[in-house]
Amino acid sequence: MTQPKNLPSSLDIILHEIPGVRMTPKEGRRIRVDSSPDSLPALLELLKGRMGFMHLSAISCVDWPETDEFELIYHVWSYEQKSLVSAHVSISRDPGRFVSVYDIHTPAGFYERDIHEMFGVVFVGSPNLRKFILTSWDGPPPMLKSFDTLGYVNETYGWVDYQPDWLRDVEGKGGGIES
Amino acid sequence: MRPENYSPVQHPPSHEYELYFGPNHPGIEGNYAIRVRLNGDVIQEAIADGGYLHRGFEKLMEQRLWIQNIALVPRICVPDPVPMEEAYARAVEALGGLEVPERAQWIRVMMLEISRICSHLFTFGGNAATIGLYTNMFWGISMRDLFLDLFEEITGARIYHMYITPGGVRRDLPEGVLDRLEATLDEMERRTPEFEDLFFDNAVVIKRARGTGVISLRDALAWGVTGPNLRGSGLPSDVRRDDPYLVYPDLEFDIPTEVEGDALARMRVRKAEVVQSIRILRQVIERLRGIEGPIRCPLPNPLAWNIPAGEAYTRVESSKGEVGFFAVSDGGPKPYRVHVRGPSQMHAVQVLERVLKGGRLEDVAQIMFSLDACPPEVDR
Amino acid sequence: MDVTPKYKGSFVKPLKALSHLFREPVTLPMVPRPASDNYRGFHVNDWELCVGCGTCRQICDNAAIRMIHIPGLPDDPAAGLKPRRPAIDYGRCCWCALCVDICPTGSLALSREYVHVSPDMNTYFILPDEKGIHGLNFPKGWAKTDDADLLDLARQPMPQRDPDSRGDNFDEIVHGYDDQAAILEASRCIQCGMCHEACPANMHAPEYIRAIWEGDKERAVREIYRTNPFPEVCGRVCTHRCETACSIGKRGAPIAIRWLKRHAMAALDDERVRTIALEGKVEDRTGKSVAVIGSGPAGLTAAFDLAKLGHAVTVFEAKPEPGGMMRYGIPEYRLPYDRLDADIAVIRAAGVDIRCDSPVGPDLPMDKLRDDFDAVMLATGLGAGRSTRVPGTDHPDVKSAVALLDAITRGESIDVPGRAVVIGGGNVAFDIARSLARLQRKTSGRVDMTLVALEERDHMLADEEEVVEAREEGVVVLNGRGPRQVVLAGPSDKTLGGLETVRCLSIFDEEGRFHPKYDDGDVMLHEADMVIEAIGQASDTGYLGEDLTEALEWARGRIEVGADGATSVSGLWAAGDMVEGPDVIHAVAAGHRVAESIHRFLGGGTTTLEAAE
Amino acid sequence: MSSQHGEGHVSAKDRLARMKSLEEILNTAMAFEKTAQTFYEQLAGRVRKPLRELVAELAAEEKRHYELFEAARDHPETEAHIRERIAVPVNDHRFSDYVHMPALGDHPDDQAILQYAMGREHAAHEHYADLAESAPEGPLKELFKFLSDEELRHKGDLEKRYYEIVHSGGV
Repeated sequence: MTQPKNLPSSLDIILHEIPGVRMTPKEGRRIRVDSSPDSLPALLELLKGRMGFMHLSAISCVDWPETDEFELIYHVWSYEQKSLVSAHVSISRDPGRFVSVYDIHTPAGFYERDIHEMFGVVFVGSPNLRKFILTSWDGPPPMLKSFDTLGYVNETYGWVDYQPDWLRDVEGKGGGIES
Repeated sequence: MRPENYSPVQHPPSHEYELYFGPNHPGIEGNYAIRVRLNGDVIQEAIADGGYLHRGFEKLMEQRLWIQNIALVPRICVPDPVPMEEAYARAVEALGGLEVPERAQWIRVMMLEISRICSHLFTFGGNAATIGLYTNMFWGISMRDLFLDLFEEITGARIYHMYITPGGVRRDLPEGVLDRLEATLDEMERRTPEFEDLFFDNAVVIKRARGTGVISLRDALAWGVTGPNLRGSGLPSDVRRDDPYLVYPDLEFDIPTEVEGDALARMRVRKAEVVQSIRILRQVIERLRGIEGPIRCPLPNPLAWNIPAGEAYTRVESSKGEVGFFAVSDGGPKPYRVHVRGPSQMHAVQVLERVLKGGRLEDVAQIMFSLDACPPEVDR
Repeated sequence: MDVTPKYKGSFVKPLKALSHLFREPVTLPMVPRPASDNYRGFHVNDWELCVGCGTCRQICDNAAIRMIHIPGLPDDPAAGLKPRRPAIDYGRCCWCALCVDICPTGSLALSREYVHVSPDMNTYFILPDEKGIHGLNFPKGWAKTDDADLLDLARQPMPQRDPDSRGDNFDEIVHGYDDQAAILEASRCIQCGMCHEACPANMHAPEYIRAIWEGDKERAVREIYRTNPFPEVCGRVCTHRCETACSIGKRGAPIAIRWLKRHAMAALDDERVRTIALEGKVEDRTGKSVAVIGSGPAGLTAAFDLAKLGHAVTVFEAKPEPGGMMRYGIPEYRLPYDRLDADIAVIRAAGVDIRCDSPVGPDLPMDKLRDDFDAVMLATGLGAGRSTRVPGTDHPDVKSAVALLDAITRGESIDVPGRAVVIGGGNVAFDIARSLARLQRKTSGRVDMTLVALEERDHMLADEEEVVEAREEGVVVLNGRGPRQVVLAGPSDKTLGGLETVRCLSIFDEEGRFHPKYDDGDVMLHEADMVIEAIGQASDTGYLGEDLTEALEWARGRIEVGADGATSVSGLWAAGDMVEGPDVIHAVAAGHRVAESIHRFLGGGTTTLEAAE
Repeated sequence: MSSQHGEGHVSAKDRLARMKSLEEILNTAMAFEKTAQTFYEQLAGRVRKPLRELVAELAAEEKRHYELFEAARDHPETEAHIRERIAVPVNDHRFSDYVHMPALGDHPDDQAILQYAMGREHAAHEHYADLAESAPEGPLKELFKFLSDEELRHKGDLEKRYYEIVHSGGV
């Protein structure tokens, strides 16, 4: 399950054409590419056109509040090379804006919409950033690290305590639920 | 959009009207909705509307220990839970540098293939039901039940097995279960001709499914179609072969394809895949009989288990297509981020919207089922 | 079947389905079907095995498990038993069974019972016992298996000197864990807190173990110093009640808590340790003074606490160096003097004035101390050796272990006996046997050392490793033998001939009381040039003087003290071995209590160091 | 602490000589308990305070036994048997030694006192056990039995204490 031997080197040659791109071959048909945000569309374009990385498997978003960045990872698969390139870019969190790659990869439409909904990132040029999953939600984007699920639940919903007979017996003897 | 607060847009007088299709419909594996704009019974536009099954798994996973998430992942896809377990486990293994013992790898393949058969049986039954053929549904479900019995025996649970764990599996196989699996496979093979007669050679099915919901190979590639849907459009692509994992390279199996790209082609691919899964399982049974050894590598104490910082993207071929898990660790006891890529995120949204366009109202359910769209996987 | 587009399919073939009319139905009757052998149904819990550690609650990913305090259940911190059991909320449980796979005792399992229907919400919150949710005794389903245990039951081995390289010297035997081993060992901890409750000083073991696992040794040392100013000592020679109580120890080897403490201390230099230890020291002096008699662990712990609280503390020690039994009792190969010195240096750095060679007595009368100081603490330990008083023990070559160990520490020259017999089965017996064996090897190159213990091998009072290591070093350990008499070399020879022992059939009666039964037919003579008695110690309280002795209340031969160590005489406290019997960590715990009590007595209110931090 | 052994075979003549009346036995026993009580009481005045509690306890124990004998002697049913002769145990001699001559130095320590007390309790236990064996059915037999058990229990308590104090293990 190792990398096709010639792939990293030929990729390397191509990637030299784009500024601000660094490649790290990894185990099991995986290649990590770190790119500057500006170079990302060109990188995907090149990967697709020259190396057959035409399947956008996913776009992942990671919130890094400590560095005040969103990391976007574009996972593209080549049916020819049988390899997966994960292209990482970091964008500023405020405002979380990035260019849409819908015109290069149609599936980006869904992923960008999803990231917009869950992280609040705006993808300029994306065809449809309307809400999909959180239709009735007007709170902050919930996948942000700053959104506290448990806190929200405790604020929003009440607790109902059980009162089974055995518990009453135990409480009668001075015992009970330990905090 | 929720039906209760759905207010139809004021349209200029025309022959067009909107229909909110869902969110409860027997033709869908879980709650989901499609807004369709119709002219007569011809679909002018379809808009997928999800969110009914959103459980916030990705968020929850960030709040749980690495091991605890094995309880969450199978619930991402109800009819085909095992690939989710496998993808998550493998992501943790990649990050944590865990080696899965050989016996466990074979057991995992066994689980994955049984799950594939179950899911295809479910889809087969459901698909027939969307065109009014309910007998198939009963047959599919009852046959699936025999496999669920095996799941119960192996994992102690019928649907959400929570069986594959980072590093291996959680229990060794019970005595004699391989024999019973073999018997169930025999039964499956015995009944295949009946399914053939009832469904694939059925004039009603052929009439309804042929030419319905066609996806050309070009579109399929452009729209991110994967799995049986992609193979139904003619590309012999399979993660098990192209981006292999576990012991799949040691197994002989074919990748069936059809070229028409319609609902019938997709169902025929699934039928052929069941045959291949049976073929795989028979090899697995034989190999497992000769492989002894641990079923899990030693794991750290789950309460004191930090995983080195890093990221991993793992892919698994599920019954519905490409499952991807992107896991990020910041070196802590819990995942920093887990992104779940389910094949239905393509099939049930953009692909469905496009395929439905120009189709007929009565085909909506069938098309959706022929794409084997799984709403819980979309919503997560 | 044709696949050409022209093929329109068959209308007849589907009708084959009609043949199913004559088949057995697939549907099942409306009774619960027996579940599979490892089914994950409702929980069962064996209350006899369950110790109430609450690990199930910790692993539960849905917070479905609550621990229920149940009065009346065994509540024994020293044995690691808490009177609580898990209750399961089936509104939250997802049957992942991680609770089963992690359960340290193996008490928890899932049963093969899976049907519960009720409109009453309260019936979904259950307190499972071995009978299950409805008391129906369904068989176990998913239960613990060896190959799927989530806990690591094996301990990281401790690297140490082999017998050849340690038999003739007093260098420390244990090398200590390296970082890797310490992290692995610390990672086994499930943070149940049993150790904390079992420790007489309630050390924050879970916290410092976790800190070690995280690689934060400063925090570990800080956690350690919260309750123990003798970490270097306790990291080596503690009787580690914590490990007896450890939940992992129910089925496997308990976490090596003592060694982890040693590791954390070794990781920081003495200067850094001192800084951490003195955090929270009150800078303002209270103007009050306290005298502590005895510089063992009880006295110095109290002195340390009181000094940190701003009192002027003076410790009076009869011997030339401070430390009490830690120095004059415990051999250097178990506790190097420089490590003891390191602990004591921290205590001195807190401002404690330790005056050695200052025995309380004629030159330093008790009355004067009570006049000169606002409070006086007695912590003089058990300094005198006990004798079995069997015939012949008055022979000059019958020695007391305590006295010999003292002489060895002082560096006095000892007539190393060619052959020696030690009477006793506790740690002190092994200390003297192993110390003398080293001297024997050093002087003559050969060891002739026999240790006779009343107890059988499985019931030795000494730590297991003492027995093993002593044997490795050439000490012959004879179990189940009681001393009968010391015999002379010959009828007219006044030199020591040896010890006669008799087979001890049993030590305790049916009710567990000491009642040795001997077999007079089984007598052995162990020829020896020296017999050493190491059966126990006594305290010498003569320095108190008649009046104070009369004024104090006594119980069972020891000074009677309250829970806080206060005696019946105002301004006078007592603690340590002289009150509680020999044990370092008990002495440390008592020292804290005395310090708190004295501090209150001196008008310091209820502020404690713990609270001040 | 090793057990005391009998004196071997006794001839019939000796046996006859060893028959005593119940009255005699009771008086000996009471004298035994009384002497012990007095002994401990005197000892209590001599030892340092830490040991006084132990000695006082021992004295109280003996006093209780004495009172039991007294009550037994004055019991109406005893009256009927009081002149009966019953066999006296072979270790009577040893028992009587304790009555007359409690040998313990002037300034005994806790270990010595406990050893002495244990020896005494042991002898008493055996003696009363033998008497219970010989005594006729009735309250007297019951009394001897009871006392024998009492002495044994007490000896057990002392032994436990001895072990705690003397065999205190070690660090």
